[in-house]
Amino acid sequence: MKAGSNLEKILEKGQFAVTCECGPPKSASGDVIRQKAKMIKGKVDAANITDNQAAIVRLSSFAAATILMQAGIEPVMQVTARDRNRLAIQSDLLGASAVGIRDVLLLTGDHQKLGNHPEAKGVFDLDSIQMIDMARRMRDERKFQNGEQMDVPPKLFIGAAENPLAEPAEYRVPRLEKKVVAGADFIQTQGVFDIERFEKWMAAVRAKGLHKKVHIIGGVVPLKSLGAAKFVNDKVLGMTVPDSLFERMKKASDAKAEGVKIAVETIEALRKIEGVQGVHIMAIEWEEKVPEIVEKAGLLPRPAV
Amino acid sequence: MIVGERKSVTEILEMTKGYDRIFVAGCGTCVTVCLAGGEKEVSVLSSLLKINGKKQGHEVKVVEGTIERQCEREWVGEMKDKVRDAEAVLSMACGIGVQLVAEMYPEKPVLPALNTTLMGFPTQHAIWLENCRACGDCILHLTGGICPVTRCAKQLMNGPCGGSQNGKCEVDSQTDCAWALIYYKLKAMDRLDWMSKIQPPKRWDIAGHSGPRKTVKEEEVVP
Amino acid sequence: MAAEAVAAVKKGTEADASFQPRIVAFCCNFCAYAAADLAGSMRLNYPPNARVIRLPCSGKIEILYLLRAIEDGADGVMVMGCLDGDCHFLNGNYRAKKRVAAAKKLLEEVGIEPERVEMYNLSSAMASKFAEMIADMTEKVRRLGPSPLGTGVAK
Amino acid sequence: MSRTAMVIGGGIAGMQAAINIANQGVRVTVVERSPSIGGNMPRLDKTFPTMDCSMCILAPRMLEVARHPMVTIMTNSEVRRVSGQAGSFTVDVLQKARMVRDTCTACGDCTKACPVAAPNEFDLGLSTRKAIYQPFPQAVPQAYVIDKDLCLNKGHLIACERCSEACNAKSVDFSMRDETVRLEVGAIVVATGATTFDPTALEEFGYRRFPNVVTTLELERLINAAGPTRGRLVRMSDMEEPKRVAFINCVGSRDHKSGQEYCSRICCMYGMKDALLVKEHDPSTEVTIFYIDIRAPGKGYEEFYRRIRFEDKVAEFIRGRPAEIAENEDGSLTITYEDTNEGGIKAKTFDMVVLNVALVPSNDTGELAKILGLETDKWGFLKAPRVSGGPLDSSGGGLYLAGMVAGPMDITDSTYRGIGAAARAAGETEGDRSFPEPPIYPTLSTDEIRTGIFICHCGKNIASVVDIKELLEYSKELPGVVYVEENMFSCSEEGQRSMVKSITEKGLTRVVVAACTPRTHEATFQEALREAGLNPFLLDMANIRNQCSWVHPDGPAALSKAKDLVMMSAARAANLSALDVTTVGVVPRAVVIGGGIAGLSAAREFVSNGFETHLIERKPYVGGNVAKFSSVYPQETSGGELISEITCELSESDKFHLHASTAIDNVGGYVGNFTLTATSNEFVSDRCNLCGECVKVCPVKVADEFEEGMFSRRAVYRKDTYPPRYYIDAEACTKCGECVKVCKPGAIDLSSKDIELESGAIVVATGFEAGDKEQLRRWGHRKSKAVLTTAELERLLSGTGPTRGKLDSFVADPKNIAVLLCADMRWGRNGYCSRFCCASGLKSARELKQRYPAANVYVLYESMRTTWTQELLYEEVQGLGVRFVAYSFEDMPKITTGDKPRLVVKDPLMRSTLDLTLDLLVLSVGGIPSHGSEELMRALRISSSPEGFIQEAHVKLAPVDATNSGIFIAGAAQFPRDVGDSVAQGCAAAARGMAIISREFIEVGGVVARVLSERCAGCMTCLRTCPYDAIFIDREGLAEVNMAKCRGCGICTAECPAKAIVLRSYEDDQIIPMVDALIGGATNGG
Repeated sequence: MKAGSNLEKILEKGQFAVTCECGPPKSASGDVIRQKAKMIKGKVDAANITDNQAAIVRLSSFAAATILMQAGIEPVMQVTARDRNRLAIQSDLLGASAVGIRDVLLLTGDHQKLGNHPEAKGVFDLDSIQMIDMARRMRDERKFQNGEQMDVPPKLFIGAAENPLAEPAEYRVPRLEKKVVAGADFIQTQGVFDIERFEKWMAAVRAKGLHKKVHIIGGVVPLKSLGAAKFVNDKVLGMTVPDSLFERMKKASDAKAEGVKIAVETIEALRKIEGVQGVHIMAIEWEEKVPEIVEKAGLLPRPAV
Repeated sequence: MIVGERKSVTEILEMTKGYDRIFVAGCGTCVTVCLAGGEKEVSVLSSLLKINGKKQGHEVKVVEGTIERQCEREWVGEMKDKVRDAEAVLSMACGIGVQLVAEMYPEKPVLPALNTTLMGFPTQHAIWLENCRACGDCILHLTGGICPVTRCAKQLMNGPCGGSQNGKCEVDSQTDCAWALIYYKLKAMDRLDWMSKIQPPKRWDIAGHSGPRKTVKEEEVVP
Repeated sequence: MAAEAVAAVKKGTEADASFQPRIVAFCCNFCAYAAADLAGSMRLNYPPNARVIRLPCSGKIEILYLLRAIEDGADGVMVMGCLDGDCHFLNGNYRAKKRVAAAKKLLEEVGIEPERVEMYNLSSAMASKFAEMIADMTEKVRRLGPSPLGTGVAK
Repeated sequence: MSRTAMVIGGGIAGMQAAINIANQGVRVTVVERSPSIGGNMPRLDKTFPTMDCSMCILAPRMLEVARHPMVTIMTNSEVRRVSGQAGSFTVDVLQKARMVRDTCTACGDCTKACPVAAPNEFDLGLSTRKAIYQPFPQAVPQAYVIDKDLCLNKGHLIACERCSEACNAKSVDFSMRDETVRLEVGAIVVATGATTFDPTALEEFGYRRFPNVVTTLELERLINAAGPTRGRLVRMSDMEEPKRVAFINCVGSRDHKSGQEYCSRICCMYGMKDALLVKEHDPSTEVTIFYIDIRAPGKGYEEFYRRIRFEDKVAEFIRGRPAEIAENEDGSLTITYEDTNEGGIKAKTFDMVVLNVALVPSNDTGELAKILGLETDKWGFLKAPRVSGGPLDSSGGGLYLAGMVAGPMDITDSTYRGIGAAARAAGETEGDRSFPEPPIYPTLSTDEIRTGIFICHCGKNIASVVDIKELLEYSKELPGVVYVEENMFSCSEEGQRSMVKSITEKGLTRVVVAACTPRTHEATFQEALREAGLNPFLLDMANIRNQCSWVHPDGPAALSKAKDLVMMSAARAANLSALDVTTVGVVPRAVVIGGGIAGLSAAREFVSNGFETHLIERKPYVGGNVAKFSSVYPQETSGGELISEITCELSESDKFHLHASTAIDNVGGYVGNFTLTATSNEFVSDRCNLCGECVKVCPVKVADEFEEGMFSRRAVYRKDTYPPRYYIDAEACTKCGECVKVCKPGAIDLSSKDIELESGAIVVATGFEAGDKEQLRRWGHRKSKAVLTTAELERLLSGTGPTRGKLDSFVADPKNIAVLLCADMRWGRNGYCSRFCCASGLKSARELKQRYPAANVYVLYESMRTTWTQELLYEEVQGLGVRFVAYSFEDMPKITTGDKPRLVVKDPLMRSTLDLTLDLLVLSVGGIPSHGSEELMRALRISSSPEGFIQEAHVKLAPVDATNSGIFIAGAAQFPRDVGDSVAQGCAAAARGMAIISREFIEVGGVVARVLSERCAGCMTCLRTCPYDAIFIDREGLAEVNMAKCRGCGICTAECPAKAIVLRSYEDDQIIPMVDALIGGATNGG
């Protein structure tokens, strides 16, 4: 065990993990997080706290993760390289470990230009791979990025993100491999709509044996409406909704139910793919649907480890 | 080459307000080549200042002059007489030139007529692409001659982020993803091995994050 | 005077008919100047306010020439070139069009009505068009009133 | 031999012939029947497909002819008698008295005074003119003319003489008499053109009975801004603008009844052009075109058609020939027609009907043919029976044809036939070519500004409006002015003499002439300056006539403007500087790239005019595609015979050098001085005795390109082509050396050689590739033996071909044969019409039907584009019982290839679907750009057109000039065309080339750009923005102008950020002072 978190245990045991996304509010309200915690309690193994997601200012991921933990849900604290330099990131990792946060997801982050402060100065001191490498050295070698030693290293279960559909397509798997070499323990992928393409990617992942070196958790985005499908397709980077799903959303009499249905089907399909060890449900501002999806996908109850 | 563009006339008029004798100083090198601050632009701007003055009902005396380079003391020294006769110098040089003129003529207000925008080359006539940030630690030999420090919006060192789509950057669908360019270039050169190695964090101190940098050619400096 | 004229335009009232605008017309040799010549051969009458300056190609026009005319006090400046796609020198008239647009923007920024500078395109056979364009510009400038930079001479 | 030539006819073809003969250093006389040169083009409003203004492109050309020192124009003149033969003709020309001397200033006072009015033929009777008149304002010569038939002043019976009284220039001269002039000429170009068919006889259309039925040419006048209605399109019955306009195509064309079975070739295009003009005139107008086939065969034509019909939907297209037009009470017209596509008799009503009339020989063609002893065809056009002379050689030696005198054609074709005829004609006028001495450009010191102002009264033209006295007083006071003078006519001899005298006596260093327009008179006054020893560029003209007195009848306003114009001129003149014109030498040698029919034709012209010529061919032999043809339509000569006729001529000359198996590597230099480097893989020398031992030992087997890849050959091989020897295909050759060993005469050397050539002009004749293999795959080409292209069939049908003309191994006892037109053109990646393939498809159909009379032969076509006499082939093939099925591109025929191809196609006429098993499918293929032409264009720095062929400098008037000066295009490298047109274009390219290499030097300088190198930052802006590639960067990294290439547009100067490049005579200090003077200096406003 590297960190001993719930998520780590489930994955190490080879059980099918379920995580979901829990976005902090654009305010100082801790209650929002507590409310969300109530909805998903017992339905997921851990929940991701996003870090100024989409480059829009929100309550800090460190604080939100702490509140979530207090509410009895294991947080996956997301940390981006956009807003912090190597000093801040290391200090946050130490702090997180100190308060008991174990799971972290280290990302480069969406560019500030796409968010609500486009004039901001982006930091990007490190990229995600350099962050992962740094976190692993802190944990395993007790070394800061500059090589200095520390007494008490952080206990971290290091996650990384991957978008199988980004480009150049043929470079995605080599890049994943770089993250694994850098020290990623688990991978949460971008939302999967096109199972066929995802399968192709997984085949390439397996061909390199990466599925044995890292836990791969497939992303699922439930679609609330046809508009949401369009939004995801056009506006969210790295996600493409296939025409067949558009058709389904268009024809559905109850779009929300259809969205849930598609999400459940996606989970079922992901489960069948060799090397996929869990699902990460990104119900953006629609967290209340997570229990229903998890239940319908036959993933309840969640194992106790 | 250093590339600049003229500030909006409105902004220039605002900063020249109250001066009735203005020396518009062009620079004959980079900003001439990038069509921003050469002799022709000097005369256009001068004419505008005069039009504005006349419109306000008083004559603005504008003197034009373009020197070889505003970034060299010897050349800037040549402007002496024109600077002396003016109430303010409106420099059409890049930021470097403006500062040197200001330093050499401390008694005169020196006003920047341009915004210095980038270092780069023209991709076609009148369109310039930034391709160097003077980071002080060149890695172009490893990236197929394409600079990720300049051309990747996140200055990534280890390949494209998840936002690379259709060979374009997530920040702007008109901009090429630098890493997609690098990937295909290295692939064509059969040098993809470089991209599989993890590149360590970059030294940003020498990239200008530690105050003004200085370049010294030691053997040429005599006490 | 200028302010009054502008105000008059704003109110939509007729401009002072006694005001004779002074207009500089830069004409390309192959189309615009030839059209002007043909207008002469055809004895077409048009307002006498424009003075033609012949250029080999409208692509020779410089922003400075346009500004200089305004600076000197011209009430209007015309650039007249070949029809789109018909430039004798391939693309000079497109360049001219862009420069005229740039000059208009600059003038607007110093508070001069951009309508005082206009681009026109015509072929060498369009004599009546030439006459119409001169009349059109003269009328337009008359509505704008004398240039605020002019000496204020009006007949 | 006589060193002069004659051109009969001053239309566009004749003008092009004349200029290009003259530019080769041969004196030429243009004999024109009417009072002005120009022909039909001045009547046209726009030209298709680029919609260029017709007059805009023509007027400079007319002036060029008029000013050319080697050209004499005889208007109002007719050839009456010709004797002698090629090289020495004696020609009697009747020059009818003009009654107006050339001192005429074209002021028009006489016309105002003339009491007689008559229909104006220039406007086709839609307006009137006087008995003394100018045919049109841009007429050349500018002088007026008296129509003797109309003039009242006939001898002593009536004395009218109002015009001569009104003429201030005293130019009207009733004593002038008709005169017969005898000329000795070496060659004659006949370019008397064609005329439009008079549809009056076709009573069903009601032309002349119904006022609202007009012809296309009349419409051109009605819609022209300078026309009788000043460009307002109205119908004649009520002068209202029509809202519904119909065009009827093929009126008098493709029509046995009216005697023209042929297709008039250009009317579909100009009909569509006019439809567009009508629509542009008023977008709400409904336009309908009645057609049989739309024939749009030319560069950019198909695209134009698609735009008109499908993209911009300018007109509704109805397929069908109208039977009758009936007039309604309100003047509207109802057309009854059979709709061929939808079936049934229908009727439709319009406000105006335009008859798209046929072209027929000019009225005097028959008479002229008799005088010249030339044969005419059955319709009266002049015949061009010599295949290798293409359409340029008439039936008589030394007599050449240009333009529509040989049949209907568009301006582009007329132009290059005119230019081509110039090459043929100049070849008959051997001897030293002469060029006028280069003028002297004095460069006296002119630092002191002493300006003289000469104010012209132009008779009453200026003086009657502008107060000359006051203008003189005003001018005296202008800065720098030391002298003022007034002249009744400054351009008259007297005026000129006085000007020269004043310049000399007063020591003037700058001259301002306030008179008419510099566009016509600058050259005249520059001459006066030169005569006075002053540099001609120290002149400025104030246009106080065309732009002042003629347009501002109000005296005070005109005076005020005239003052300003003179003041501006004086301001500019003060800053003008003397310019020199220098010369650069010319390499008197031509290079032709490509040895197909066009390249060979070009080479033949160069060689027969005495120029050393190098022909570079990539293949080991010449002849191109034509060498493979079994026959050349419409003659029955084989392609091989045609080629050998030309190569025989060439091989006899020591001026001709063939570099076969040679590829161009690099081209440097500029017009007059090109340097080409090439690699020659010509491994077999002329020592080859054709023994054939080499073939026996060659181990390499490759597809035989000469047989369209249907058969194979060795790397060493032979064809019945020129040069007569064995060839080695360097690409296939493994250099094993076996052939070298067995070659007894020692003719083989397997090493490549570098070639370097200098030349003054380059002709690019790289031809086309027959058939787009990728597009053809759709039809099962190469998948089935029963699918052949027309190119392949040519080889199989050829008596000297691989099967000796037998088809047995491909088809036996066929039942069904189909010929598919547009097999690879007008769809997919080839959007254009390839022009020659309809005829080649029909030729195949005819041959196959004749061979297999029992077989069903089908021709599948989208639209039948058999232009001109190809229409007769179409009729002939129809007569043979071949079935024609029209298909559409939306619903293309379907071919399934098995052992025998199965064809399914909808037959709209029969309203049925055809489902056939074919024994043979022939694909009529078009031409695509030659392989490698793209790299060649890059090396030559010339542009390509959207289809990938070479872009011409001007689609109408410079169709053989490439975009880089000194480089010319011949044949299908410019666009696919037939054999005759390729020959003509080859000749034309040679003529253009000879205009350069005939001279010892070319003049450069004058109003060109110049770099002030001390200011140049080397930024390349000028280089990038120059439209003519005239600027280069020198060794110091600074810009420099190649004066031979600079055309003086000044675009670079407007772009240069350092003000380091100036256009001479249009420098900032020559333009800005005009502005400053006008606005800053004017004292009295408007």
